[in-house]
Amino acid sequence: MESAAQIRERLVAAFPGASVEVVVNPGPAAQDSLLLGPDRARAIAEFLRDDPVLRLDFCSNVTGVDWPAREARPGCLEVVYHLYSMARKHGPVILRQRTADRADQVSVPSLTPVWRSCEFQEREVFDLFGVVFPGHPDLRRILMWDGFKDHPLRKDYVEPDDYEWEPTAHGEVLAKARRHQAAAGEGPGP
Amino acid sequence: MIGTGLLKGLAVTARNFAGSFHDPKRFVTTQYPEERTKLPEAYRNFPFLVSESADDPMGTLRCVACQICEKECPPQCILIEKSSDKKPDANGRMQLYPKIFDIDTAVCMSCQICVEVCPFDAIKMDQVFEIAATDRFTGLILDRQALAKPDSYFHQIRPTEAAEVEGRLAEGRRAAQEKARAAAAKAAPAAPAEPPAAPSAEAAKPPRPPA
Amino acid sequence: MSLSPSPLFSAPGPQVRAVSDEFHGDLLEVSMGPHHPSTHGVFRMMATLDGETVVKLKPVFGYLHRNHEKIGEGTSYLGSMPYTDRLDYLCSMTNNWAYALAVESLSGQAVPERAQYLRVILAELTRLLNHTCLAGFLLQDCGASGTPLMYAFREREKILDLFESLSGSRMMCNYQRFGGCRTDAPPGWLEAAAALVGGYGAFLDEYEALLTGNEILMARTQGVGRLPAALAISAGVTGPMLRAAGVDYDLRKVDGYGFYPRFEFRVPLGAHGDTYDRYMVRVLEMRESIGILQQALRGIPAGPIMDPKARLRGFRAKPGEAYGRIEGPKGEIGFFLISEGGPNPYRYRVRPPSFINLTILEDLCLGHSIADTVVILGSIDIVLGEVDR
Amino acid sequence: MIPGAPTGDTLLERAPVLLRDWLVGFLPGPARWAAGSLLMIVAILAVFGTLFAFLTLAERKILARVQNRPGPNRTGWFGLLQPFADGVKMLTKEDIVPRAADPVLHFLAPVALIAFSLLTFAVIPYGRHLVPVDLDSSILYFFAAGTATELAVFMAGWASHNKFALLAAMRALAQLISYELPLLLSVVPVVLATGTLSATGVVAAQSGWKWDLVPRWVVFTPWGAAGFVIFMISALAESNRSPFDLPEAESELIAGHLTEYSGFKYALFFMAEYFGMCALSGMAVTLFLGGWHAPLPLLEFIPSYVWFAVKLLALLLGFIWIRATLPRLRIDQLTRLAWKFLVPLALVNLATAAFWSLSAPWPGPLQLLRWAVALGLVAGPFLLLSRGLTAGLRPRVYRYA
Repeated sequence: MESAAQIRERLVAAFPGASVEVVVNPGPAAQDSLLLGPDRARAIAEFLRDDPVLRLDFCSNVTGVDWPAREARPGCLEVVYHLYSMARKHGPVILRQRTADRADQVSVPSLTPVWRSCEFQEREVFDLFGVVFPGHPDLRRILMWDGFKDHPLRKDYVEPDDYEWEPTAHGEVLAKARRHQAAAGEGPGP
Repeated sequence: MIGTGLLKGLAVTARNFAGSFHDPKRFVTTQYPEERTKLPEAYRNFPFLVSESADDPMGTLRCVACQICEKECPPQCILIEKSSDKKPDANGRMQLYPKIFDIDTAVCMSCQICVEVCPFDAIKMDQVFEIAATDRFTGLILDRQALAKPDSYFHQIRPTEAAEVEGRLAEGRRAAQEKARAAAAKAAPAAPAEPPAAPSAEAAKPPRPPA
Repeated sequence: MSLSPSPLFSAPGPQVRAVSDEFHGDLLEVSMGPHHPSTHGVFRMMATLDGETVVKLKPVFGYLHRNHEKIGEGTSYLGSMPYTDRLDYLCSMTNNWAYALAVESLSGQAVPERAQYLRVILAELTRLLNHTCLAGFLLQDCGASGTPLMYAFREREKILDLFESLSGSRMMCNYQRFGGCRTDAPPGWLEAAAALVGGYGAFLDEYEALLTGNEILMARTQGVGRLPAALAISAGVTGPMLRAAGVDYDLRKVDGYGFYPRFEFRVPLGAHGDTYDRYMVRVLEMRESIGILQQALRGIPAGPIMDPKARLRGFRAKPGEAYGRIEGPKGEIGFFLISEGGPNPYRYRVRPPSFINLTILEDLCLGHSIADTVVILGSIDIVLGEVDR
Repeated sequence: MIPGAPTGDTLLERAPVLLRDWLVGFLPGPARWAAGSLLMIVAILAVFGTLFAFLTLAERKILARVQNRPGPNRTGWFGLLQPFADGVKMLTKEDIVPRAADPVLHFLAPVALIAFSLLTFAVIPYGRHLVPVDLDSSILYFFAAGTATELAVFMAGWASHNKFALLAAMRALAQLISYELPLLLSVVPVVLATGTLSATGVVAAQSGWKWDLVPRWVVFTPWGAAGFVIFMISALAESNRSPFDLPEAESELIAGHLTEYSGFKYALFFMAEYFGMCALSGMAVTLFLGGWHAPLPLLEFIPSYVWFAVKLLALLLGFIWIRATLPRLRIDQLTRLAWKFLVPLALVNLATAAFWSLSAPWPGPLQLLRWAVALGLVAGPFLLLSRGLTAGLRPRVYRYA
């Protein structure tokens, strides 16, 4: 199976002007990934699925990653796709799509029309990360209830103050309990 | 012919019905309170603290309050408060001991990670599963008194593991005594003794600051 | 008595399906679940019925959601291992193995031979346990009053006794570690496992005599919930459901992880992709698992069960990411880990097979009666701990 | 032996009748008849009430033994007090009537169900002298009373104002009506052969043994065996028992038409189901298994009601055995089985019974021809129709990758 770099050459050749970069994976697993720009993402995805050499017809895993802003790089929400081929029995080819930022421009083109397995998983990324997927047939929250406002899997998610007295509170749990008591102004728990 | 599959099925149930009267393989229920199944030695439920001797459990706790298990416990259900003074442990070295050692059995999922990470073999998994409490909050918190059980009890419920732990501790104790004797021999003629040897058992890594 | 549509029904359902959404006078909206005897847990199906046939079916999850992945990011690598038992609580050994495999590929650790053999033995025992229970639950959904389920649970108890004497707990084993297994098999364990596997063939013959030729079961399952191969591949369906649709894709052969290439076994394939094929493929897979177990129990070498260099406490993976997956009894269970060098994973993602296999639940149920939706859901084999995470 | 009484009329045989005459003797003339029939009603209720109680226990014990577990054995010796424990539980459970339900119908459904199923016990001949009411057309009366239970089931489903109950009520109607036909059609040949509509007449026609070995029961004739099988399958469906327990299919409709019932009303539904099962088995024994006749002449000394009880219990255990094994049919398969399989078979069975009774006087060797033709008439349509019913349903062969 070709490496990420070779696939990138073929993609750039097939789609002139599309932004495809290789994201190197430093770990021993050495699974490098391809970062796709939003404009040609769905076309590239269809190409990867229908290409006779690759035939990546199975999108095994779709998940989100939250990269808050750090000094070196601006913050963004990332969606990772792991593609395999059931016909050729090879893989994974990993695609990455990044949103412009974490506040308002959080949309990434949906790949559900290409692979049906993205339907529920993209809904989960929308539910837990807040990434909007234009082109998704039924974009609703899937795990949290519809009235829920925030996105729990973001790094800056603040848990609701559903305080319960814990007899063995220590470390971070103790700090949270103190914050709650300070806010509520009552004494220490029963 | 249409009925053969159904008849074969009826034959299977009839065989099981008849078998349940004479064939132990086809009658598998143990009448719990009267008969009891023998628990395998590896069976684990909530943890307990190992104390060297049965008559003075609080005095001879193996635990030195190093709080490694408190940090490594996934649901964070152990609370340890170190003592201010020290007391001699099995090897005669002065060690801290836990003034407070609470385990909230409502939260503990008996995953025995605390046993794995404890460098002093001070906490082991118990095999008591008939537990009832009248109060959901304070009733389910086991403090030092409730947790402490003698080493003999540990030998009784887990013979092979206890024997292996005993071997290690004895070997560690012997190493500590030789080191102490060597240190004493060197200290007598020469300069004051170097700092006491590392605690027993394999060289415990210094407790890691909480990440 | 006006049947006012509740807000959930009027949610913008997909227009892509054949049925238009505006409300017919005579359609009956029935909510099956989350408190329903045959939904295998807290799972809800908003079914719109025209008489008895299903016209629209919206699955609703999330009742058991506890954000397992956020907990994974807040706990150390070792601390997440007992939580993986709680994902698919019927197959805790395979969940542990998938997580251990992902962390080992993240940190590049090697696993000694005996541990690899033990892992294969435990995974195949879990497959036996899961497929036997599935056949029991499927018959329970078809209405057999508990007899096949009790036979399945009788065999399952024997396997759980083996797990208990090895790992200490019947269902929450927390047994695998990064670089091997936690404890070695106690004396007599391998002989007991061999005895169990020896007797399992006879149990399967009796089980098949009760079920496979049963005309009522054939009538209730053949031709029901037919899954075309192309839709199965596109919808990311994996495991026995995919092979029942005729697609030859078994991770034990494709990835060749663990020591599976050393064992000789076949992969059964269905032709029609309906509920009966899903049941039969699982039964045939059990027979193959018995073969694998016999070969593994014969060939297991002595030796260490833990990589000596493996560090238990304070394990830190080098920065990078890894996606490890294995062929769990329900399908491909995978763990995607991103590490930034800290003791906790930066991103901890579980690829749940039963959650993704549910994508095509509506496609299978359209046009069938409400009694069939229960059987189809039973044949998809979902566990809500894994679906909701 | 009482002189002049027909053989087999031992003291034990007449004991219940003598007891009744002695008790009734204390009352003045006109009240005797009323007291007699009241006593009979009490006897039937007592016998079938305790039979219902211990049948629930027997069902749970047999189901348990089939599943390799002991079944209830904590209440009393071997669990014998379990039915009474259930009874107390049912009485003390709160009886919830949903606000949206129609209170009158909701209350009437179990009452009507119990009343109709009890009516059917009046005409079954339990023993040589134990016939509560000896009507000339008791079979007609039995099935007329039996079919009224469908109304009560639908009443229960409709009155609970619950979607699942509504679905179940529809299913119940479809099932009970479509199985009424094969039930009756399988009884018509018996009436044709015995020439009488009264249950006692049918039992009398089945008395005696051929070569002192084979009793002249209807079930030992080719059309009788086929009729018995059709009757039993339909009886299973009429009493909502296992392969046909669609109305209260737990896995689909929670508890079907029983969803909104709790407490004693719920228990009444089950009592009615068991009464229905006992009544239908009683009628099957009467029509096909020679009522209270002993299977062999030398067993004649055992009282007749004991033989009736043995046969009844055998059939009831068969019901339980089938419930322990078979999964449930879907509603369309169930009705297809009735209309496309059982009804045609029952009609053909009618023809074989007619041929059988016409060809009765044929001389010796022709008897073999008579048997051959009758067996052919029974087996032929069965094989033809079953091929159509299970078109395409067979265990499959699988390939390996």
